[in-house]
Amino acid sequence: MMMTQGPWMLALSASPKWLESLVERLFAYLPAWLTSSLAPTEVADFIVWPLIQIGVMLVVVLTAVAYLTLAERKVSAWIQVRVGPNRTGPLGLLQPAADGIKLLIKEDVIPFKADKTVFTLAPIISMVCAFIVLAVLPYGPHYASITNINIGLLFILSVSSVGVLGIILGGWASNSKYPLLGALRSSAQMVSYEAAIGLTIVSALIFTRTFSMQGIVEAQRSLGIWFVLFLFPSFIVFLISVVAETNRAPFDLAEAESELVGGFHTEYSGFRFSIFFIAEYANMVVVSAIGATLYLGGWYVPGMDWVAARLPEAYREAALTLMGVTAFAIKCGAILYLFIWMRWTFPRYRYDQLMELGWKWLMPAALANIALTATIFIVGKELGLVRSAGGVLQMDWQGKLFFTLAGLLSMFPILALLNAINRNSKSFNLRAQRTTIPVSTRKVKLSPGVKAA
Amino acid sequence: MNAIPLVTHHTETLFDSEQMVLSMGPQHPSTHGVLRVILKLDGERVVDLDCDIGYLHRGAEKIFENRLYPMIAPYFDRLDYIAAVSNGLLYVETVEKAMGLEVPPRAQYLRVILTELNRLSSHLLWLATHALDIGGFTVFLYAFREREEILKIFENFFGARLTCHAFRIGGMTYDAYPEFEAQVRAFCDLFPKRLEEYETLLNENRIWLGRTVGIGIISAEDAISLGLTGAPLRGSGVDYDVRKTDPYECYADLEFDIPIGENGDTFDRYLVRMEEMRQSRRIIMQALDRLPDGPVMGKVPKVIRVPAGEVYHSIEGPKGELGLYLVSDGGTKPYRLRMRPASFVNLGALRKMAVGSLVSDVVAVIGSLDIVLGEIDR
Amino acid sequence: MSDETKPAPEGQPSAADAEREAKVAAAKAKAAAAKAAGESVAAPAESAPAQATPTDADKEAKIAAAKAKAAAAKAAREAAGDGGDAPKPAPAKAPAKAAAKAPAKKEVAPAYAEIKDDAFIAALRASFQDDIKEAVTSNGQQIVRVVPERARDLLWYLRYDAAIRFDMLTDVTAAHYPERKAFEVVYQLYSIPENRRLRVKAELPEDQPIYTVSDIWTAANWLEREAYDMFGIVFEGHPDLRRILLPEGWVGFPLRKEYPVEYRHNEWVAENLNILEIPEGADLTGKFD
Amino acid sequence: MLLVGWEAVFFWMLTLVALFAAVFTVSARNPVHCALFLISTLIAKGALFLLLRAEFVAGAQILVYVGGILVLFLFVLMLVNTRSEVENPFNRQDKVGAFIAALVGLAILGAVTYTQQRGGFFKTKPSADRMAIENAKPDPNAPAGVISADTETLGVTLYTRAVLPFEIASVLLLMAIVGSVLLARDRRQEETYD
Amino acid sequence: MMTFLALAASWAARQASEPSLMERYVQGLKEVDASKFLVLSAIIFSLGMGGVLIRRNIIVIFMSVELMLSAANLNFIAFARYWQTQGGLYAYNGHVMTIFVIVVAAAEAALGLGLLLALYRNRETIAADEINLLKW
Repeated sequence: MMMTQGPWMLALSASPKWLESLVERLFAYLPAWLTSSLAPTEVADFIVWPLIQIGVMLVVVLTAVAYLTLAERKVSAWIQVRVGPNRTGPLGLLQPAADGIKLLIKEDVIPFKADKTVFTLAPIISMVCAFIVLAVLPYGPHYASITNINIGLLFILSVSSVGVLGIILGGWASNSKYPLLGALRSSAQMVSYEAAIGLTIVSALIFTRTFSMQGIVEAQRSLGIWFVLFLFPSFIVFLISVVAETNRAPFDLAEAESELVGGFHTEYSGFRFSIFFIAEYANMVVVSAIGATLYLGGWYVPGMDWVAARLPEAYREAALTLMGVTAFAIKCGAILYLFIWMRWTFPRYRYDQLMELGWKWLMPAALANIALTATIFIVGKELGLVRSAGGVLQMDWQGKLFFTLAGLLSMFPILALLNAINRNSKSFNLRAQRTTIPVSTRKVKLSPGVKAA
Repeated sequence: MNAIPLVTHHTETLFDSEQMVLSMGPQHPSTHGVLRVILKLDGERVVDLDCDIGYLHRGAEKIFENRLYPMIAPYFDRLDYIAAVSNGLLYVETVEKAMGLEVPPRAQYLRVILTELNRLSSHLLWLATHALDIGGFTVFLYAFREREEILKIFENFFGARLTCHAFRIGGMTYDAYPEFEAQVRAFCDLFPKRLEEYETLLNENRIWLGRTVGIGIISAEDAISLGLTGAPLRGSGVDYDVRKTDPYECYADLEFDIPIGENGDTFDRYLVRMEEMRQSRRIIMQALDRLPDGPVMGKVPKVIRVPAGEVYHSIEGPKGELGLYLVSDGGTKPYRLRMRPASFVNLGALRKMAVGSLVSDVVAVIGSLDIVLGEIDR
Repeated sequence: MSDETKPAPEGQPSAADAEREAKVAAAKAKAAAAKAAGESVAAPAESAPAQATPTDADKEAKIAAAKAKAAAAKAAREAAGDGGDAPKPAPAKAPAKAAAKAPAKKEVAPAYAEIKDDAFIAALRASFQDDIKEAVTSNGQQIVRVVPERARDLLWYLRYDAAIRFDMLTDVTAAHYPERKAFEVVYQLYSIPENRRLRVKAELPEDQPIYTVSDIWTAANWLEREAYDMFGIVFEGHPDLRRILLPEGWVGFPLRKEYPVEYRHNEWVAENLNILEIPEGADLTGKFD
Repeated sequence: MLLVGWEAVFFWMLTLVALFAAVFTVSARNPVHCALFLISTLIAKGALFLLLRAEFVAGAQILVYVGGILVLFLFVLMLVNTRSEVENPFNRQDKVGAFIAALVGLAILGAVTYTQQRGGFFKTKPSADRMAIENAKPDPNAPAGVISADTETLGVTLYTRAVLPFEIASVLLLMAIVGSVLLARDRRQEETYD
Repeated sequence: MMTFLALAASWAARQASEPSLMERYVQGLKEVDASKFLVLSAIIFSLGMGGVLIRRNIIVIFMSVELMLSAANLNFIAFARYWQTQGGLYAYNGHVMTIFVIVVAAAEAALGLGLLLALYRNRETIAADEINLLKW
């Protein structure tokens, strides 16, 4: 993250006079014990600059999450041939603000015998876990991502597994039968699908060869190709289990109104409910960011370096960052659109079908995928198509072609395996169970009054 | 099965009680109206089920015995408030049959067109709420968009969207408004494309199949002995449609078919109703082409006295066979007027279909039976 | 009541005879009549001057109709008068029945005409001799009256061993006749293969139970529970005979004739809806504050 | 192995959190609160591992321990949460138990401080160049993607020198799965299978 | 008596030469070495043991066992780290051992809770001291 020439130096050198005096005055405000022990450059690098980054990131991501709710309602309206919210503010753009204020004003009810501390703690846990992960995501090249710890992906997995606790405690603390059932159901679902996500990420690590998020993007940048081509089946398994992990779309059984009225957040109202609500959408954003980084090349777009090379020296860095951030945003948006699209077209799974899909379909697919990708990689290494120099892969076009083909072809053995596993499971091979699904039923031409057949 | 104690929320831990009594109460989102289903659960599986109805009981049959014949007609729109037109038709036809009145042909054709339109709007509402219970929110909004077209036509014709009332004993009060035929024809041209939209969303949808195929299966013999009528009966493969076996109005000379299912599960009932919608549209088109002109009100005496005797008359309502048993003593008020509601008998079959399945299947089966509480509780 | 005479009737189709062989034949006749009427009405409209209002043709038709109606009303009143003292056990019947289509002769078909020439009914009577009190038809529908004790056997026979299998029980209901202190339990049967309806009625004294048929047709389970709920008829052998529509503790059976229609003070209502004691003579127009 | 400066500050903060939560894990009345405090101790320990440059183990600890085992604990707690616990969480021999535990604790502490006093074997300072390697700032120009030394070497040792225990662990886990499935069967399923 | 005085004098001399208690205390605060980790894990271990011995609820006993196991983990990693800075061989044994401890803890938790559920189903209670009959 540290540039030879601190990013703030770059900013300072190009900035007008009044800005420098402002920085000096700001510098004076910092507490004495903080600045005394560190050299000025260190202070700038380790305190001022991260604060600025965190501030920008929070503002950007929070508005993104807020407007995601609006986007969901607009897209669902568009799917259902109606017009989404357009009353509040120009074109309905202030709708998230309106929702926020409404939820703030609403009275915050705590059920009678509920466990106060745990009741208030639950939404906080799930929201904090959703937001910690934002620090690690690679929004853009060097200093557009806040930190670059070298176990980025493992960190994200462990934090999201702690997120499950928020839901369990939320359900348990509201001390009534329906939320408890909802909490048990959704936590069991999240735990089992998290295992599936972990396995798909393992199969992706074979090519990325590092946990750190920036490292993954660098790997795809150095190869000049997105990993979705090499790891196509694992990308599909990742998408499905990610949708299930965030309790959305066809898997949103936790808050299935038709059976358990409201699921684990039945008893929550007012501000606490909005925290759960924001946590769910933040989880969605985080998960789509991981998908974008791991499979769709994070902020890297193939033609990027070529364009940056054309620009004059001073603007190269800024242009790279701009392109990176927009590419990342577009990819996340694409995956989020998929989330929303899925939600409004598919009906809901039943609970046992949902668990069966998790354990008998996605888990074996992920395991088989790891084995297949590993063998393909070894074969590629033997054939000399891929060399690893200093921890980063090098591949020429034959290697890329070979791995892409292998990636796509490995879909079929996996499907064969899944078919073998689920041959006799009743609810899913519907074709075999129903010889013909009679779309047009047998029409009986009964002449009036004559005895029926 | 003996009577299940109504309210037993005693278990505080989930684990120790072998069976948990869950009451899908009168105000549950997926029971269509004020129906309370008491489920005895073993974990997720339904061990026993008892329907607690009567929340909407208005003592209709008692009121009928104290009202003059013309005054009873509006009550019938409030019984099955989703298919008000066909209820009205049932009552009016029964009295005409008892008195032997002749309804002018134009009134007959108009009545058939309006009842079939009402069947379409009732089936669309069924599709909407059925899909909503299983999670398909988009189908809900598509179906209501079409239903809105029909309700506009009703509003122009009857002046009311839900409790429509224009059928009088002996014919109809007012004739069709000028643009009636044009609007109905426009709707009929538009409707097949919209049906395709629903079917692309649902027929090949793996999750929809997973939730409806093989759920709430009922065999043909059980269906007949349970007295099921309408789509649930035809879904199990029994060819029984009152419009064909005992034609009334002018159904005798209209060409239409009856869809028959094979396996009697929720998916077959869904297919049967979708096909019925197509057939209704076909009926409407034929009836529009042959709409004769002439008076819409037959010869009816000032004071309507039904001659002594009794009559049982039934029509094919959207929910099943609606029957009316009229015993008259020659006076101006019916001695006994008993309505045989289709959803009341169909709901009786819920226990046989849903016991042994999961909680979310009970919701799907209730949706596929298409019950209306106004008609059940009378 | 009688059909209006048309200004230019072309060969009125002969009225369907009293005992219609196949209901559907009547329906076809009616449909034919409808078509004929359609043309006839259309004919005079064309013949009348296109633009001139066709009122004069209608005016004559109206006058004729009014006269015919007056005559019919007078006939109906006389019939009601002499019908009152009919000795027949069936309820007071006004014989006037507008079956006759022929304008001139007013031939009144009796409400309940004896079934004579039906093979199936004859076979039925043969096998049940005196238990079937009578087999009549009303408004073209066949009714069989049976002694309540043998009702279940007759229904079993009709369901399983009869020539025409009535496999569907459409309805079980009852009617209360206080003057004879009896209920009439009505079973509406329908045979899907033969497409034929039959109504079996059993006249049951008020306090005497009748045997259930819910083991023959499962549909009867809920229908009998409703009959019990509304009339208090006890169906012996019913697996779960308890009120279905009214709340558990409700006192009284609403559909009995002596049960008054307007609001009356009732234990369940007082206990559960805690409506205060109503002072005598208070007007019950909905003011319960 | 000296944590100096900011690392020391973090170390002391984390030890406070860990100790505080450990005490409450043992003494909380409501079992769910015990679980929550246990979770906080484990997370504090995970952070301590990071200080000790053991990144992979820190991640694994939180992922498996907190995300897996404690979720299981909460599951079971919710299934059988009896109210009786709230009255007196401690059993009859609570005095004796506390005394024994304190005794053992003191014994271990004595051993540790004793070795510390006698010129304990921790005293020896690591060689100068070793220290330089340890506390060197990360080289700014190194490609960001290089895998952290810790995870790589751990992976290698796990699959080369520690293969036998690795296989034994997998067999152990298999046995645990089969055992828990067998235990979780209720009467009805048992009849059908036996 | 003389020897005692001589001892005291040498002790005082040594004390004077060495840095005062206060400095050593501050020095200890600043420089955190492996022994501090050992002390922390010892305390947590004894707390866990106390929990096991004192608590009634079996689940909380399980949790205290987990506490003891995690204290052991801390020791492993502390020693691994120390050995690593001494440039010793096989510094990663500590990490590997910790992973195996976590695996064992997971297996133990799964089976233990399974047994607990079976026990609960039969005896309706999970208080440790109520389960005292060998044959129920």
